[in-house]
Amino acid sequence: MVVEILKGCKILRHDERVTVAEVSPEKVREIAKELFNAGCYYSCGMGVDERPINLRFAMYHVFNCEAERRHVILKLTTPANGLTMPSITPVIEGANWSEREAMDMLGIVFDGHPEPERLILPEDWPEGVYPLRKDFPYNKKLPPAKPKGEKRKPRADVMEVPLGPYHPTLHEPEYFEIYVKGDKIVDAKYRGFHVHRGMEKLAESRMTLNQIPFLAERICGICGCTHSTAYCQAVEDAADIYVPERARYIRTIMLEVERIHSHLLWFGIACHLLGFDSGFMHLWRAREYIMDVAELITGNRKTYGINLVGGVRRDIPEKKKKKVLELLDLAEKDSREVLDSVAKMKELRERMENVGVLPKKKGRRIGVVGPVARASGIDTDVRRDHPYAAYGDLDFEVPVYKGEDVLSRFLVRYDETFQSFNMIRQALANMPEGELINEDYEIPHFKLGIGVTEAPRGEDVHVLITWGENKVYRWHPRASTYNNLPAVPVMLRDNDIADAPIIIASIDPCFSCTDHVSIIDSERGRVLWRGSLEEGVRRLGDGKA
Amino acid sequence: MTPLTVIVILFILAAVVGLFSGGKAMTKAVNLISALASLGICYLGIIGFTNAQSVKLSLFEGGRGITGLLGSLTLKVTPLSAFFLLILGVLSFSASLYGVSYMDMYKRDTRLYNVSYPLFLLFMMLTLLTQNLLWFIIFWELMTLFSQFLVAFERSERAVKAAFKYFCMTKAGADFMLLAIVLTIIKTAGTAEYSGISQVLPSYLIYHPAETYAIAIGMIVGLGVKAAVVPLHSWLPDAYMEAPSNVSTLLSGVMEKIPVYMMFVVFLWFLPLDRYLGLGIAVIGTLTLFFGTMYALKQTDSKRLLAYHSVGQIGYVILALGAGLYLLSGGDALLGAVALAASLYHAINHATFKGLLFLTAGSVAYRTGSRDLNYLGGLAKFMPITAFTALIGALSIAGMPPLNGFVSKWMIYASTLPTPTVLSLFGAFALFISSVTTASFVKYFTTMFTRPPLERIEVKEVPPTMWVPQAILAFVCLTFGIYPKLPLGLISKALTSVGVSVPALKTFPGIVIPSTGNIEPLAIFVILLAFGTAFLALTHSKVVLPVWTTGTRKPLAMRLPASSYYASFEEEFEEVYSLGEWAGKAISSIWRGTKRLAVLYEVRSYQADLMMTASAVALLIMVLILGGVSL
Amino acid sequence: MSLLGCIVNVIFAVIFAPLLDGLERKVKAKLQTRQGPPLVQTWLDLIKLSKRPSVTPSESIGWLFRLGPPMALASILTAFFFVPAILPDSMRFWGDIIAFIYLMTLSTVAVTLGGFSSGNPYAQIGSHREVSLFMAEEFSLAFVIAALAVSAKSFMLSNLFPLPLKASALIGALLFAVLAYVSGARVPFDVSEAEPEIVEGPLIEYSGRQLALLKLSMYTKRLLLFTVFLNFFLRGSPAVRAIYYVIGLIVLSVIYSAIEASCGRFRTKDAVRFLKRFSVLGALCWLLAVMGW
Amino acid sequence: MGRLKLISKALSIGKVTEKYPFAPIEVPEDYRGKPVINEEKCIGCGACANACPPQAIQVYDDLERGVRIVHLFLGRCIFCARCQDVCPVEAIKLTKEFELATPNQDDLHQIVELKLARCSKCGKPFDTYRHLIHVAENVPPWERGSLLLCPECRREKTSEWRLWGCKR
Repeated sequence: MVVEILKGCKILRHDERVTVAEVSPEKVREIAKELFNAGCYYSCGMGVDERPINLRFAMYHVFNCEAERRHVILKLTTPANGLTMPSITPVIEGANWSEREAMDMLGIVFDGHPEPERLILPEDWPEGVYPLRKDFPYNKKLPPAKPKGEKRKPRADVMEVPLGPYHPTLHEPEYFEIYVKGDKIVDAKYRGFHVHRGMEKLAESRMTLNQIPFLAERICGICGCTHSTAYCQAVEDAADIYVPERARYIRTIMLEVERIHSHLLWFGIACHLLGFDSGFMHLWRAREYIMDVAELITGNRKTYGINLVGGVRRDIPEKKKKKVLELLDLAEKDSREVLDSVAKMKELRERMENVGVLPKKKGRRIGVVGPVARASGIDTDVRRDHPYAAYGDLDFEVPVYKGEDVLSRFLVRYDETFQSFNMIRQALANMPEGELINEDYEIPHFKLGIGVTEAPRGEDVHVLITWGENKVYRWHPRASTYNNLPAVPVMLRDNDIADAPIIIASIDPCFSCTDHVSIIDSERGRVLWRGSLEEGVRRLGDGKA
Repeated sequence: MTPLTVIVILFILAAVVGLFSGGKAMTKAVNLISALASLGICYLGIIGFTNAQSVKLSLFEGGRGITGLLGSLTLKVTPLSAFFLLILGVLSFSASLYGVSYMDMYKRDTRLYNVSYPLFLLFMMLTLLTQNLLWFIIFWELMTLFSQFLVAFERSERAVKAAFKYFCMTKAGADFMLLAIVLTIIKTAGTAEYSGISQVLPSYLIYHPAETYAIAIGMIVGLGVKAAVVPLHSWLPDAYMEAPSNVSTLLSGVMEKIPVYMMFVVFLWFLPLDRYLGLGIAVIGTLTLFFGTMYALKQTDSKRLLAYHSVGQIGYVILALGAGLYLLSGGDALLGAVALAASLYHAINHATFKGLLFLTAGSVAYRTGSRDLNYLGGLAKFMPITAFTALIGALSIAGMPPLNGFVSKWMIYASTLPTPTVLSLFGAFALFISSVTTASFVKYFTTMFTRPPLERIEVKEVPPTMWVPQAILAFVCLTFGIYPKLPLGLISKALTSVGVSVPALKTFPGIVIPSTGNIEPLAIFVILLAFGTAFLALTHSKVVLPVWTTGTRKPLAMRLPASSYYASFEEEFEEVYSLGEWAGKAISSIWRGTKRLAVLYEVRSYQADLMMTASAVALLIMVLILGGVSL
Repeated sequence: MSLLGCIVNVIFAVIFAPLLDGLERKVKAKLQTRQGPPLVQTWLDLIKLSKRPSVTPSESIGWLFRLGPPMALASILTAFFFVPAILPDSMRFWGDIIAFIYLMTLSTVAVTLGGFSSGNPYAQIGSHREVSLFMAEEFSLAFVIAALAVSAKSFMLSNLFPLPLKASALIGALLFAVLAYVSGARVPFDVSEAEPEIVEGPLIEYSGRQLALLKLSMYTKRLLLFTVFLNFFLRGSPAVRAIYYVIGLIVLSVIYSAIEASCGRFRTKDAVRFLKRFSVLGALCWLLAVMGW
Repeated sequence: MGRLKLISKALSIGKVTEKYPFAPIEVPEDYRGKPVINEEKCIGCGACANACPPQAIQVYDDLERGVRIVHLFLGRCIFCARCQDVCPVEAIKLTKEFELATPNQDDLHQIVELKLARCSKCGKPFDTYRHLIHVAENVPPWERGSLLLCPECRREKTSEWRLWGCKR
């Protein structure tokens, strides 16, 4: 069916997993619309500076077609001198951020974009400087330009509450602007991307193929393994490299271990935000067992560093397997007890039920992924729809709830946690013998590859373009929170301000995952808030005085 | 040439000269003269307590015709009226002094004000001084007339409407009262003199409860409209909001007390003690304080908020009065006397702190030209004195020790709460409502003075002629709070004059009601002061930094709008408000009916004269009833 | 003489209240399978705070902002003069239960005014939440106080301590204990200082000694409420009384902190609704009292 | 109900707070801790430097002193153990030590100096002896002669051979 839709376009690649087609600017909108109507939601978009190859800029729109278990990538190109291409945001809401990102980073102009404002670059970034272009050196530093602040008339009957960037609820610097009337939130604004680390630029400019997994792992402190896996899968896809069975299984195990620890961590945070610190402590105690599992297998509690292109680096021998199983049993028993009694508590349920509602249709249009989508009744899970690693061989269910509220997000994660436990058991049980890594492969020149994993927060997509002598030409990781965040303002509306923290937390936001895709040196993003930084420092100073 | 004549002449003089020009200078002169005369009123009040007979003015001795029917006009100060004269004197002095600068606000011809203001004061005084029911009703109506001119002073449509509504309602109330008075005079064989009535009437009415209730109801309705008891209060918020602030001060501070004075006269002097009457009055009081204050919580206009609180506080006064009647008739002389004393005490306290608050609201309006609590903010930086006096006023109306509101409220609780009757339930409501008052005035104060403003407001402190009156009233609040002996002495004199023997409360240094309760405001004040200053000395802060708003520096409106204060509380107590709305709907439907009736009976009428038309009907009914009972 | 006793009581309260808080922290830690800080930790915190300078926000109303904490603590300690604590003697003829309630209110008002005058959005939200809660709480407290007053036929603390042995009085005392829990700003009723939502609400801008005073006022307030509740029952000779008093304090704080450790936070709306429903019990208790049981 | 369950659970579990740092803490067998270079084994081939993602290991020659410096800076290390994987002689290992906090930065540097061999022809230092020995073990004997030549000289030599038309 995708084939029908793409009829008349230049198909660059078509296999059982991915379809890449170059579409003409005139047709892109209706093709995108048809794809969306055919049940493919917008996954991510990557802008590329392809001037060294063909003197053009390209924009890759990645669609996820669960129905056909494939990713459809629409390639749009524009000559380097023209630099305009039609925006598909009018028809696909989810494309909003990706296009604005390409705007900031590469200077591509999308005509017809509803809100062509800066998304990623801070207010004080000079105009007309595009960091992801190939002619921009990665270590260049620029003096901050003068930010242009917007003027608007405040309303007398509405309170404007800033939430962040340094709010105890947000464990990473992000900025929400909440408009409160009475105790109700009437509107909310989001401004993110303060944690700029310029990883893409770094990877493209000075790292080699097998170093990048360790960088990708540091995209996120919680779900790093999925990112490195996704990266490796992308390379393997591009160069189509055979990955040994045992390696696939070990990857699966680590991914699920990571999922459990991430979910338990989230439950703890949720309890804390709802003022129930005992549950917080109990859950994190249960989580310790899982951290021990990770430490036992990979030699570290987090940043497992287990993935390489073509396989994994560490084996799980028999004696470890036994220990792992014991720890798993302990963790499952413990967390199940605690979670059950937490779920029974009345005031906690009341604070989650019918709070932060995200209607299914809206969610689909924004393109939310992972537990947020499943809690809104959208039946999507990369592990099932695009089987990777060893997920094809395991049997598991995908929990879907129709509540559309925080409680159902809670329940989705609850089910997933215990699914993961016995997925790990299955994987450990029927893990085939064999080598761990396949190291003889050729990296082709300038070839597109895509790797998708189901992070605890949803679908992670890594799109990359290889470049001979073990480098990557362009690497675009898209974290799941990047798709979920635009839904938060929708969820916040018409809720009690007391519920804002739990609603924001209910998508299990991972801001630095989202922001890594931005630019250059870490100071940049904070320039906007430098005043408060200095203030904080001053406070400290006085404290010492 | 008694002092009384001097005062009367002064007022009339002020009115007459005020007639000549509407310039600022003339207004100032009128206000100054009124202030002078007010000092005279204070003097009257003081000597009234010492030797009542000295102030006596008789006109029309043995006249013919109409004056013959009225009998001679005797103006005399009894201790009770002296007490209210004091309130009148102090408040009208502050208000007039305040008016000297305040009236500059109004750019238009102020002749209307120049004439009505002194006459309004004069007739309030005469209403308190007269000893004859018929003269009383005459002065009462004149007072209403001039006060409604003052309300209409701004001549804006809302002002005129408010004034007319006020006039119609009080007028209709007065009709009820007139009925009661007529009935009284019939029963007392033609004498309208207070002394005469008090000799004849009670002994007769004891055996005729029907007449008692008839008179009582007439009086309660008539006086109640003026005192704005729920549900007859609807005129008050509009009127108080529209009047100039110094006039609102007088309306809420004094004019609202005159019906209370009359209630004391009627129910303690003319009518026999009756527990159900007392109970009824207490119920009315409770309803008034509950609904008045609960509605005040929602207001976002400074003067409207204060107006609703006047309703609520009058509720306290009336509750105490009713409780006193109930207890006295129940034979509990001690608590009954305490309740009556509490009623008078709260009356004078309400006069002081509410007057003060209206003045501060006026000062803010004078400088910023706004009464909108959603808009205002951060004024304490620019108007520190006003802010401080407003804080004193707010704390004392909230009943915070050691300010005066605390003592009177405490006496009310003491007389109601521990009694094993339904009164204690009323007391509980009063206690709850006191907390609502606190909340409401936290809102009043913080929205105007502390919270950051919507946009920069740059103003100066008001001129001394405006803050001195505030300071005076604030001082009175504090004094009556920590030294209750002074007012209680006057009150006991006043009560003895209407035949209630006040048992000796131990009034210095504290108040002790044997086996019921005891407070020692002075001690509390001293300890608070000692600790407070000590701790204040401990804390110092040199470092000044911008507010920490979780790291952002965007210029947002980070201010709680007055409309969203206590939102969730109001949401949970929705029943109260929905009840109010329901009542409003019901009344308006009745009004439509009566309107039709009125048109039927050719009573060409304005929107707001529901009470008038209603009274036309009620008049009929009353006459029939009275006919029944008196024949 | 009895004034001296009062001063001893006040000093005892100021010294003991933070220790009690330390105990509560210990209990909570125990219920969260943690080690928990040492008993004197709260004291150490206060001492450390008192060494730090205070910061005044530039947008704030200086005098009012600075007035908040001292008044908050002063009014609580003043209330301590009326009620017998570790020593049985008190200046009970200086004030009665009503004065006591109003002094508590005064401290609440002082904190809220301080918060409002700080000019911080979170402080404003926290303060107005605190006042809303306080109103709802007063709605129940009024009935409870009425019940107690009727059953003792008096406000005087000398007649209320100890309570007459009536059903209404005892039930009233228990309801009072619940309200003491509420006004102690404990989870789930700590909506005004919810750290994850509105960063400590009214306290957000306070620092150094001012913060220390505020914290101390909260601890002493809790202790004061405990004391009043215990006084409803305490009898006997001073020595016995003192022992029972201290034991009672410890037991109460253990129970309260255990409850606190096993609850999630309410919304303001939920808390108000809870208290509104709770007032029905108060009314029933009052009914009992009027019927003379 | 759930509350009581949690309370009883907590009481039964007791406290889980670790005594650390007052008591040592247990880490598993192959924990990835501080990497240490074994100076005896290291041959200075520089494989680790190539593999190291954060470039915490750098290898460079100091020609006037005639030594090759293998410089490991822990401040950049991410403890991924890639160096351990790629090292041909297992000279660098990740230990179980993880307490790296230190008041002065010098503790975070480990520097290994290896003697450079001089070219037998031009006398320019070009490679470490150890590396040459390591290589010598894996090349056919007839190649060993040219091992002591620096790359330039070797290129010249091979060109000469070509010139003379010899096979070797």
